[in-house]
Amino acid sequence: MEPFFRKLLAMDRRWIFLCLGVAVIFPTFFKLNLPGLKASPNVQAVYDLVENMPEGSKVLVSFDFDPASKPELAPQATAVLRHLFRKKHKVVAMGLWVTGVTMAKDIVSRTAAEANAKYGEDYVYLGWKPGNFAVIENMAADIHNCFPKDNDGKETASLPMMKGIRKLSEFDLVVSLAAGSPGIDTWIAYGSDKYHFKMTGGTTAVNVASMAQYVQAGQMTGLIGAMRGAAEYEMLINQKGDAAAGMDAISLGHYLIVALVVLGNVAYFVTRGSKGGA
Amino acid sequence: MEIVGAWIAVGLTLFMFSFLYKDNPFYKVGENLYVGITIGYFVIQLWYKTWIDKVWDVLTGQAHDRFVILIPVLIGALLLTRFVPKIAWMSRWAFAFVIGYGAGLAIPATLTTSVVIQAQATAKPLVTMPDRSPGAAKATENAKAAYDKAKEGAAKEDEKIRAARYRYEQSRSVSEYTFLTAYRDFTTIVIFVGVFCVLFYFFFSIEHRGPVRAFSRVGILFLMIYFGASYGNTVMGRLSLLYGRVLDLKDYSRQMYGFATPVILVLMIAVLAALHVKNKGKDEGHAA
Amino acid sequence: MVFLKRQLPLLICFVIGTVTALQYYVPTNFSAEMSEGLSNWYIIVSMFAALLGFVSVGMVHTKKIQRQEPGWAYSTLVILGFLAMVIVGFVSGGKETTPDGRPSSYGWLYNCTLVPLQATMFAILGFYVASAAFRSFRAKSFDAGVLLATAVIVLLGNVPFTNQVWAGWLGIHDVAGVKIEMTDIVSWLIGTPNAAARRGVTFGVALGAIATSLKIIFGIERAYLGGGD
Amino acid sequence: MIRAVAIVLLTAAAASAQGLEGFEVFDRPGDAGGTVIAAWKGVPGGDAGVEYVVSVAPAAGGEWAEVARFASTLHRKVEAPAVFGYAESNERENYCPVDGLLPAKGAPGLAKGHSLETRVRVEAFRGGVRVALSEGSASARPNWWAPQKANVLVFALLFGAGTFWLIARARRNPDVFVRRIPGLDAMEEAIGRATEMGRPIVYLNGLNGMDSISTIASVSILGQVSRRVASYDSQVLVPCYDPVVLSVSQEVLREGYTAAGRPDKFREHDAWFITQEQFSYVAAVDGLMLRERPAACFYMGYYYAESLLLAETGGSTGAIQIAGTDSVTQLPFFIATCDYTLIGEELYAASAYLSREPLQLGSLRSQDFGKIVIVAVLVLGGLVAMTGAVWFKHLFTVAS
Repeated sequence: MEPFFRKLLAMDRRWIFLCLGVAVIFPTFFKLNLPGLKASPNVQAVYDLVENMPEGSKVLVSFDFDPASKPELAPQATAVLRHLFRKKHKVVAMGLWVTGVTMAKDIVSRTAAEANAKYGEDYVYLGWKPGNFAVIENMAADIHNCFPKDNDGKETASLPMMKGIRKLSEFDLVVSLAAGSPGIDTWIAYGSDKYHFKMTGGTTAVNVASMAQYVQAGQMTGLIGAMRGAAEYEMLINQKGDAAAGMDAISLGHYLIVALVVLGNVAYFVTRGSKGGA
Repeated sequence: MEIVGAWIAVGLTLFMFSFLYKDNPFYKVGENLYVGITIGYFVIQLWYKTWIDKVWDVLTGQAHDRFVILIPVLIGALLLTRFVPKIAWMSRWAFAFVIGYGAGLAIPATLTTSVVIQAQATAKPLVTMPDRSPGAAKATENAKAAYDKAKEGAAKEDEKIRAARYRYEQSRSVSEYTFLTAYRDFTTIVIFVGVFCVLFYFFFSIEHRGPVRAFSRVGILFLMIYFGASYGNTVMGRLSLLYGRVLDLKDYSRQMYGFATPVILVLMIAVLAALHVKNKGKDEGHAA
Repeated sequence: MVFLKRQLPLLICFVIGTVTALQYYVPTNFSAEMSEGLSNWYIIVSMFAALLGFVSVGMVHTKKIQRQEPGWAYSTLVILGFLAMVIVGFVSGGKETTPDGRPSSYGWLYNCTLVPLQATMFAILGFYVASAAFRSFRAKSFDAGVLLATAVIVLLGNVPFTNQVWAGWLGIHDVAGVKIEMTDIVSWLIGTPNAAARRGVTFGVALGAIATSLKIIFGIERAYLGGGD
Repeated sequence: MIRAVAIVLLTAAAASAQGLEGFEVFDRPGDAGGTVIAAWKGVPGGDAGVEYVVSVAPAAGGEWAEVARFASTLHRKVEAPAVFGYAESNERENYCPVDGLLPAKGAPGLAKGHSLETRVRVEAFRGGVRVALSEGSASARPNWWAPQKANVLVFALLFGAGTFWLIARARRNPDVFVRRIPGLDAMEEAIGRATEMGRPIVYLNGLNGMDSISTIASVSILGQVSRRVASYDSQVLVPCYDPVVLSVSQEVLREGYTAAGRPDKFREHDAWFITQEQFSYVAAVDGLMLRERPAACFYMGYYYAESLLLAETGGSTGAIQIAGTDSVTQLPFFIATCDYTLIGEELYAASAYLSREPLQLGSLRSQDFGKIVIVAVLVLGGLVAMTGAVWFKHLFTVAS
């Protein structure tokens, strides 16, 4: 056994790359449709929140991510926006990450078009401003002043929907879809804990563990975690999207990695006794 | 235009992926382009979204106090004196503004969000007293009735019945001290103990001996659970990103994009193989 | 001169810092207007701060090209990428789409260069995570064992199919109303011991950040001024 | 609308006009102006099934305008703890904020944020019959102080004062106790091993600039490492990501070698700049590690996604690896791949321990005191909460 494991450990890592590549690519050609997806309590909480707000509530969606986390957060954004438009809420979208501006615009206009939402009346896309927390601080004072024009250069004050929205605290809900900082933690510290509005959001898998404390302390309601959270949300709104389609590939990848961890440790313990390092 | 775009996108994606083989010229091309393109994109955003609409429009507008906007512009310009060694010290005024503002805003915000509220959320009653009011008893009774009704006639417990049972257990745990109540108290206690012990682990003013050592040991275990959860989730994140790229590559390998993916892939492999043959025997490492 | 170089920055920092911090406790309209004004200034100054970074990157690469240092050809790509983006940006007037809703040349270049480059950069890590899982993640000590065990539970629990086996086929749902499906176990791990540990870390980090901010405002911590006189 | 008002007036005339219990109208405390609040304790005969109608009119005279209409179960005082505190009776008593009182363009003789004197009338209806009516007046004004945030202010002042006092104390007497950090022993060992094997040590400062606390700590640890390396006559290699960090590192190395009495052994090119592109940097450092096969790798400072690539390659060369970072998302990778990891604050503590700098020691001590206070609050809070009392919890509530 031992020589085998020794050989295994010395194997070129590019073989592992190949295995993972196959595990991820395979399900994109042959759909497995693995069952078992269930909404976790945190995703359910976000869904309930949006579902139970009265029609026409004012919602701010902040795109705090860039193309690097697109596969995780874009499906979340799409699902949440579809839900918001379906419930006829008034959506104001913006972002704190500069390289996400164009991508966010694309997602917003695509979901709005699906729901026949009208620009300026049902939704607005304000774009981006530099300054992270200062943007939140500035919006708390006056959104029209912070964003004198929307992303396409139209006067913000001239958009009918924005007439009734001047301050951050006037929003019924703020959703931050964040891949890091500035993101949910910034919105909580400089926004909701200070100016008191309802806060929820979604984040990448890497950050889920760090955001749990805010959910536990009630500083935000619910949390959509990663692509799986997006798939759960898609299931709740009954409209499958990119995340649901990706779960198969991700699942195989997960099992492969668990197997690798176990195999690696077995090899480690078997070969450890005898002399000679890796 | 769309086909050209697809070819560029596929090319750049594969350039970046070639890093898996090793650091090579393709990857370097991708990486350096990335730096330039990001800066270019950023500059355009700054020009239109900040300079034009927050500075230029104000200056050319009608407001009587419009020239006040020149103050932050001046502060910003001072930052750039960094590049002129003789007057570089003037950039300190601007840094003082930026850092002072950030620090001033951070003190109360951090204290509120990360200390006061977090402490409040941890200091909860560790044992819940059952609610003996008639209202709670009534709620439990109703939930029980609903559960009984749901399971009537059903041979096996399905999703619906289970939901009714959960609701019943839920209200029973409020009016009586049940296993579920105990579980919730346990959760509160775990959070309490976890925070307590982790704080002890990060305590540097006393030697870790005796009970302090025990607490800090437990603290480490909690930290390891945190890091384990974080690791598990990170894997999911990275795999999602990989899947995203694979999906795009697959999309671009269709005929309507001129089979961009397979063609470029084959070309790249050929070039890398050629380079490999050419460099054989030479030292491939490079430090600086 | 010494006043201008050393004391004045500390004074500016002190005044701006205290005013901003006190604004949190003073709700009056004067304070609110001040906060609005300062945050607006900060946004504009941030623009120049970003520029500062760009200029220094630009200088590094132009220097490389001028001196024809090894790899200088790659540096021309930085300049090229920058120019391409800026030119199409100005041509499109900074708009991502044309009035008829199609992507403008600026939006097009973004979609076919920036998006794949940035996304792939982090997708590569998926492969390294896999190889590290095999080659480096060892239960070398009890602590590392706990880390690995948690990681494996989270990894398995994050796959919906595990729950199908667990709850759907094995029929494990709950114990007297306490849900123990795979999803719930992962949620509990993340929402309870993980949140507790994270909170313990947060306390320390937050206190450190507050102490640093206080030291900066009161001019004890001067590292940001840089060296020299 | 007009008809509805007319009906209201008719019924009002028919009923007896009793007053609401404990009715008052006042400016909302702790705000920027523009809002007054009407508050009352109840209606004679209990508020079950009662509907309240709130109307306002300028005190100078004018029409009443209805601004709110709600059932008695809504608008309870508990919803506004910032105004009414946490009395238990708040669950039963009602209030109504009246917003938007500021004149649109300001009024002559009226300061900003102030409103004209406004009359507020509250009527209570039960089954369409008016059972009570009260009226009062107040003007809105901005306030200079937000009493609901007093707790945060007190904590900030206490912590600030403590920090400065402890720093001052550490300056007078830098002999502040900091517990031994196990990772430091491991570093010592690693340096020894490097000497025995005659192979170098690779030391990375992380990817952040000199403005980050972790980089400062990392460079200060490098200073101590270089002293030991110099006295053992070993070698430390410092490939840098940031030009500024590079020049500081070179300075620190020079000082370290000089302090160890071996200035002749200092080689300036032991620290060199690689590149500021994340993965190119990693590729170069990985190449270096594979070529040099160092005896030990130290990863101190702030890292991003590259942590995994670095530590994995380092581990595969068989080097002893010691990491120290406050980048929490990368910590799991270091812990699983390195022999020893300084977690978060331990990095700062290690730097304070080694450098004995009063500024670092003082604030480390003040953070420890802060933690003691938090521990005390948690224990006390848990105990008090178990008695069912809520006052302790409310000391830590930042009310809206």
